[in-house]
Amino acid sequence: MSQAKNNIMIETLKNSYTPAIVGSILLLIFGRVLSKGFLSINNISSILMMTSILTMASIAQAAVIISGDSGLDMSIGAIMSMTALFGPMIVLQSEGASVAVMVIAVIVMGGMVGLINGIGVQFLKVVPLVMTLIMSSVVNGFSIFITKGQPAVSVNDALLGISKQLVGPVRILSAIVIILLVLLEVFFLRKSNYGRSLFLVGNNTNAANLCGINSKWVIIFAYVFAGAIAGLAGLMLVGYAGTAQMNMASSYTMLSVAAVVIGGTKLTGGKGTFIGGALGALVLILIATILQALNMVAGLRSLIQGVILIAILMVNSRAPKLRQ
Amino acid sequence: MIKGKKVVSQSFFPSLLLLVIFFAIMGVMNHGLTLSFVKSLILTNTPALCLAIGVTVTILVGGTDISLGSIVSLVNVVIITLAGLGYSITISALIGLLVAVICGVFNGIVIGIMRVNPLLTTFATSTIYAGIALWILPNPGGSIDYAFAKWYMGGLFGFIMTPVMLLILLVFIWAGAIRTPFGLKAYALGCNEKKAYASGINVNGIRVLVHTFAGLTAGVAGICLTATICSGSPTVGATMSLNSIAAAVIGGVSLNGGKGGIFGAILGAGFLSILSSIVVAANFSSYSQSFIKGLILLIGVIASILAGDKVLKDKIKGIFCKGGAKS
Amino acid sequence: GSGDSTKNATTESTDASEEGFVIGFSNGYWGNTWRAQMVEDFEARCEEYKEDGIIADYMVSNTESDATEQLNQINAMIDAGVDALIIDPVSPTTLTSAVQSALDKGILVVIGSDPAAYEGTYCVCGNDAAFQSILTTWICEKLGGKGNIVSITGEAGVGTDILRQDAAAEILAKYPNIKELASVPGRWSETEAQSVMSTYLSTYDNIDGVLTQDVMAEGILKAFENAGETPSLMTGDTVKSFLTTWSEMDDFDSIGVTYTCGFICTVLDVAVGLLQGEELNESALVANPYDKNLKNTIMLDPTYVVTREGDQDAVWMEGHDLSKAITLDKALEMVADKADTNFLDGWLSREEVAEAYFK
Amino acid sequence: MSLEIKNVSKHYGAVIAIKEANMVVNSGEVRAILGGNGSGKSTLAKVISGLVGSNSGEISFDGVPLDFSSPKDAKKHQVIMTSQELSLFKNLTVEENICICNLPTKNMMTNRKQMKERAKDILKRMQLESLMGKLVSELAPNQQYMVELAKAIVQEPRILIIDEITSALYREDVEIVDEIVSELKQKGCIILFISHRMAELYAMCDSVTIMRNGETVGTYPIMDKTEDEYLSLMIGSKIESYHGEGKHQEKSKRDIFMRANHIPIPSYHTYEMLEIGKGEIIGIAGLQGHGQTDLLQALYGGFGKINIELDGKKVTVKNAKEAVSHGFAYISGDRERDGTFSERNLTENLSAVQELVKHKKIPNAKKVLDELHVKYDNQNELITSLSGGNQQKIVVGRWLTASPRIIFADDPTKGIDVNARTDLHKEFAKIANNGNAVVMISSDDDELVSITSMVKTSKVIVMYEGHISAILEGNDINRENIFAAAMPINAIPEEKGAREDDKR
Ligand SMILES: Nc1ncnc2c1ncn2[C@@H]1O[C@H](COP(=O)(O)OP(=O)(O)OP(=O)(O)O)[C@@H](O)[C@H]1O
Ligand SMILES: Nc1ncnc2c1ncn2[C@@H]1O[C@H](COP(=O)(O)OP(=O)(O)OP(=O)(O)O)[C@@H](O)[C@H]1O
Ligand SMILES: O[C@@H]1[C@H](O)[C@H](O)CO[C@H]1O
Ligand SMILES: [Mg+2]
Ligand SMILES: [Mg+2]
Repeated sequence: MSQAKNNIMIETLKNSYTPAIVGSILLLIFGRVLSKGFLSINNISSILMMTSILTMASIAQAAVIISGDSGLDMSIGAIMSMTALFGPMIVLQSEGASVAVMVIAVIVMGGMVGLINGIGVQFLKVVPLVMTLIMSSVVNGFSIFITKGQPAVSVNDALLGISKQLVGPVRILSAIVIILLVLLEVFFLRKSNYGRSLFLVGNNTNAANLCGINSKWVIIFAYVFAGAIAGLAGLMLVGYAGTAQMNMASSYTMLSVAAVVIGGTKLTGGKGTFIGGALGALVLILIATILQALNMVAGLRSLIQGVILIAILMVNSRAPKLRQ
Repeated sequence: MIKGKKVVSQSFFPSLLLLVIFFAIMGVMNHGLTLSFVKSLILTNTPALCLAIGVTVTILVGGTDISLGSIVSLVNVVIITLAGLGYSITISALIGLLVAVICGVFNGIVIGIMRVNPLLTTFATSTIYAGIALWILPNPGGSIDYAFAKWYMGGLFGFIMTPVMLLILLVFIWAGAIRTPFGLKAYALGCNEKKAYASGINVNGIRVLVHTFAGLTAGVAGICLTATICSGSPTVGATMSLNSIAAAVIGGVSLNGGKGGIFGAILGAGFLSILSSIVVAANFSSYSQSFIKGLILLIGVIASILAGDKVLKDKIKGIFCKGGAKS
Repeated sequence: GSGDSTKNATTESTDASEEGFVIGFSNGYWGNTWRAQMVEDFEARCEEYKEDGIIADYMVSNTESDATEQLNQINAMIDAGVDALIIDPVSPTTLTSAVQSALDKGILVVIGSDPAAYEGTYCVCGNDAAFQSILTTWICEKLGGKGNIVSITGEAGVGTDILRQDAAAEILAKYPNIKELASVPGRWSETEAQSVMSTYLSTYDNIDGVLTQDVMAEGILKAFENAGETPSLMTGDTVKSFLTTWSEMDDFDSIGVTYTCGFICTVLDVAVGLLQGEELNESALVANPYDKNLKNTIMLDPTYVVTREGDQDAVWMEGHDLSKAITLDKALEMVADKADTNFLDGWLSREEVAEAYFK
Repeated sequence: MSLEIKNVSKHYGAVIAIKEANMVVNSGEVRAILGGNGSGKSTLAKVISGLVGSNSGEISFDGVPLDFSSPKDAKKHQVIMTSQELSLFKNLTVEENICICNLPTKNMMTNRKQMKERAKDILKRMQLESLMGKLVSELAPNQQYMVELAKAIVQEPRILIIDEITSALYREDVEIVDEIVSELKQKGCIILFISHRMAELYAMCDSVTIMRNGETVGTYPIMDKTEDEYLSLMIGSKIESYHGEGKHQEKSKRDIFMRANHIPIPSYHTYEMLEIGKGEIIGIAGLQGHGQTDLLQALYGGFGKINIELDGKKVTVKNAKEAVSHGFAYISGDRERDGTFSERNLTENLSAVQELVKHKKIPNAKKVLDELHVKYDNQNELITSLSGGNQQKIVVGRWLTASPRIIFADDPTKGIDVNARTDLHKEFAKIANNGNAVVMISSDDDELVSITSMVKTSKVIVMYEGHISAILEGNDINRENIFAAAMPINAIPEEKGAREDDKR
């Protein structure tokens, strides 16, 4: 009996979320020690906002990583930048309606890029890292080509409204993302037939194929999904920022990978969670924010950021020993 | 070493083809290639070629390294700073090289001994190395004796340029290394880590060595770059890392490890360099340039993968000579 | 015949105008609207010259801060036989080899828009020091020489940012009672700046003003808005959307100084003039910002300084006679038919350039 | 000189893999280790060879304690193990693989010439010289297992542990293994031989240690007990094995269930036809790599569109998904590649087909696991925490729950212990008897003889170079006939012409 209890204890401790949660708490305490206002509603609220956007990016990234076959989406930042540019250009009579159409449009746009990624990876056999890396330069090039580098973007008030306070530190954007996160995790990833197939395909494509699962399309859809979610994230980003810039989201690509891994997902595929990615995103944003609060030269800041990241990875994401 | 007929079946063949084709296009567009153009091409791109070699060896053992660009920045900053403090160029360059090797060893230790994922490790260390570079030299600037550039642009026997010598040196070191038992073991490790361990292969040791060598290539790249720009720029290598991976893949190196070699990576990097020039020479409208460049790159990669993939090739053949199997 | 183009230019200008020059422009960064507008300005000006038959063709290349790629692009242009190279450098120190091979071939090299110091070249660039001095003096003066400010700078390690930070430091030194609480890079990004400002707002409760550069103003405003606070003083920007927001905020004061995209037209004018064999006024050339011993630089002062009052005699305008103080309303009028992301722009006419800089 | 294992225990988390194992093996002795799936055989092998650490106990050789920190360490002491999962590198050649653990050098460089010679020597002994220079990825599974053995032999073991490599081998391969084992034995090498095939154990081994639930329950001279007695010791209760020879029903008319007239065998560029009757079990025999797997794959849509007649109706099968929708099942013995989802738990592995492809529920997963006698801790553990044989049972169970109409099985009992294998045969027979069909490849001719005797209509087809070289029915189904058909003596000179003829 106590053996069983012990097991449950060990299971909980081994839960892949634990390090990220513990890390976040430590960072919050550390932040509070450094600056009085760190835990102010406003700051928490702003941290949540930034976390929300990175969370969206990490959901996209996680889907592709889970799909296996060295899946990685290096075009997430580019897709986000693209939809941040083009999304707000949609103008209808009512602002609300515009936003509704924007949401659909950015999902479609992102999904299209994802589809090309997926086809490249599955049919043309280009390695995901390279396919998506090149697609990211194609997408950036496309944005410049179409807008001539001069996007006519003015973000409408309805879209800007995502920064409005809801309850306590939670603003509309964070609320949407949290709800979306849970829905996607539970009903898309864990419960849906698609999500379950995704895990199997990501784990062993060959076996999944023999089971009658069409792994090609399952993987392609993972890229489409990632593109669509990244598209949505881009729209959120521009709503949050209020203005659009070329390449404004380029840093989200690697950050999303880091968030997913810190959240306990292995890069080898077939395994992982969206919620973990969200926690990873929180950790990364907390680190960045704390470092902003410390007044130091830029080089040192970047150095410390890297060291913290390495430390987290060493504590959290080591591969199991070869010898058991 | 490589027999003529066999070249076609080598994994680097597609990249060789791409490179030749694009050189030809460049030649046609500019009514012949001038010696000075080729010379500047070599002078400018040797750092990129070095990194392609470095990243390739890490990919071969199933890893990767995206911190090499930051190491290049760091080496550049170290050399310029030391030269500014009055050290001789030689000493400065050697210390720069040493720093690069240390960075490589550090990557190797975290990846090999601490068993952290290589992509993320080097993402984190790239932040660290770039941070240190920026910390040492917050402002671009400083200068170094022009003799350094002269040395770099000059060469042995008048025609073998220094950068080519340096590249050959790196190629030799690696080619030598893979002819020792280390080489086969590295390829084995790239194929399957668990089996490598079960076969008594020193997994940690190989990873550390490989990243050390990658550090060395970044060091040489840093020296070359410094000789090209003769000045310090703390962010100069930032964009180089991902390019080098693309170069490796175009050169037929499998990102899953165990397949390909540095020769392909060099050709791949060569292709990328000539591509930048071609897009300019073709004088596309500035807004379409990056789009077109991306598309060419995509087509190039797909072409090189198709050329190397027997199954796909057969499929395509099958489409063209229909009925071969059926009637 | 690229080997002797300089000679061509100086001696046979009539010949050149028959055939026309070939101009190459290598732009080292391509990630924001400011740069896009600059390239647009450049191409428009080139088209004018083309119509006049002065230039035969022009080439433009862009890179995303990739120093090696910029060198490749420049080499390709050299090989394609350009008569002059205009370079907006990735970094002020990465051009040595390319400049050398251009000069070896007798190609005119003009470093443009952002400065860099190379022997044998000309440099026609925005005056970052003037730009930032005006902003910094303005905020110090508006605070009455006393108060706490926070700084949000550009991108660490980038030349422009460093020149600007140096200028700001110099001015701040003159106001001992102004305290800079903190300085963090906003990386010329709205979102990064917004995040930095949010952190500032939760870390400090005594911020009297925000000192920043261009591009980031709206992100900073959003941080205030999200915190439910209103900024009172902040150095701003001249992008249309910011100017509009500013004009709608009553208790808020700001200033916009142009680091004008259109400078590139002047760079081109100077390059063409030199190709045509004209000579620069000795007085036009000043020391390069990166090398005090190299007198090869034409410094372009900010074209416009936008404040509510548009006061040309204000303290911050002292010593910046070539910059024009205009009112916010005037500025809005000037960008009225432009896209929201457009910067307040402007350039000297060819005649003005000839007048100001050539003999 | 003897290897002594004293009270060795190993647990993985809460799972106890070996519990106080004891044995003594003398120099020159070939010791069989026999036990059900998950009884701890592989784990014991891994502990001895340094691949995993033990939790307690002592291992000594010649009275000197062996406590290896890694396989490398063990190899230094010439303690070598072949792995059930293979330890070969597909990107390297056969000779490189063989020598990788101990590469000869000359002036620090790999001495390729000497490496080739070494590999050639050993391959010659194994009659596999033709493999020289090939990449391991080009080899058939049985050849890979032989190379795995060669890789071990070349290290000149003093203690050699052979973990189930023969389960993928054909009779003639096994004979070679037998020879090599006797040679080593002569040199005084200690050999631990793990296998589920009783015939081999009787032929090669001197003594046997029985393992059950991680414990060593006894050691006997191999000839002391009958197969059934050993089986009972393994299981812990009395049990009898089943042999099919001579028990087959006479040829009878069958209702055609499925017919395929044009089945491509890509490895040989040939085509074959096959008729499957209702309630029939078809065994496919032949030397490894003569197109058996291709035949099954093709019927399952593995090589693109194939036209078949099912229940008298013409249908096409384009891919596995369609095959599944027609009620086909495909069970592969290559677990790692085709079977298990290593990062997922037992339930997920079990429900892949029924829930995700057929969109039906599995009402009681636990019941399925218990019926198959899977040895597991809880349903939410990863499948990799099960022993090889138990993993395979889950792969089989995945298809059994989907109530298939035709099962295509490629060596489905690979690595499954004797007892479980009989259970599985019974399951297959039950399915066939319900009006469905089973087409099954096995590398073990005995197995085919047994299973085909369990139903009313059955046949064994034997393949040779991409063709069906014989169809055996009724009492013609026996080991001798299968063996004869698998190597048609006079077929060799005519092979080319015959192949051409068959291209319709
Ligand atoms: N499978 C392996 N392959 C190669 N080297 C290994 C392997 N397992 C362990 N090592 C190395 O052997 C040395 C000692 O191993 P040991 O098991 O004591 O590691 P450890 O220090 O306990 O690791 P941990 O940090 O996980 O506690 C370490 O350098 C370790 O990296
Ligand atoms: N890596 C592992 N993690 C957890 N449990 C494991 C692991 N490997 C083996 N086990 C457990 O240890 C026990 C013994 O497994 P082992 O592989 O030694 O069995 P075996 O006798 O070789 O079986 P088989 O005949 O099926 O190969 C099994 O219960 C298995 O579930
Ligand atoms: O794009 C940047 C910024 O807008 C800055 O204001 C000046 O330099 C340009 O390079
Ligand atoms: Mg330990
Ligand atoms: Mg086993």
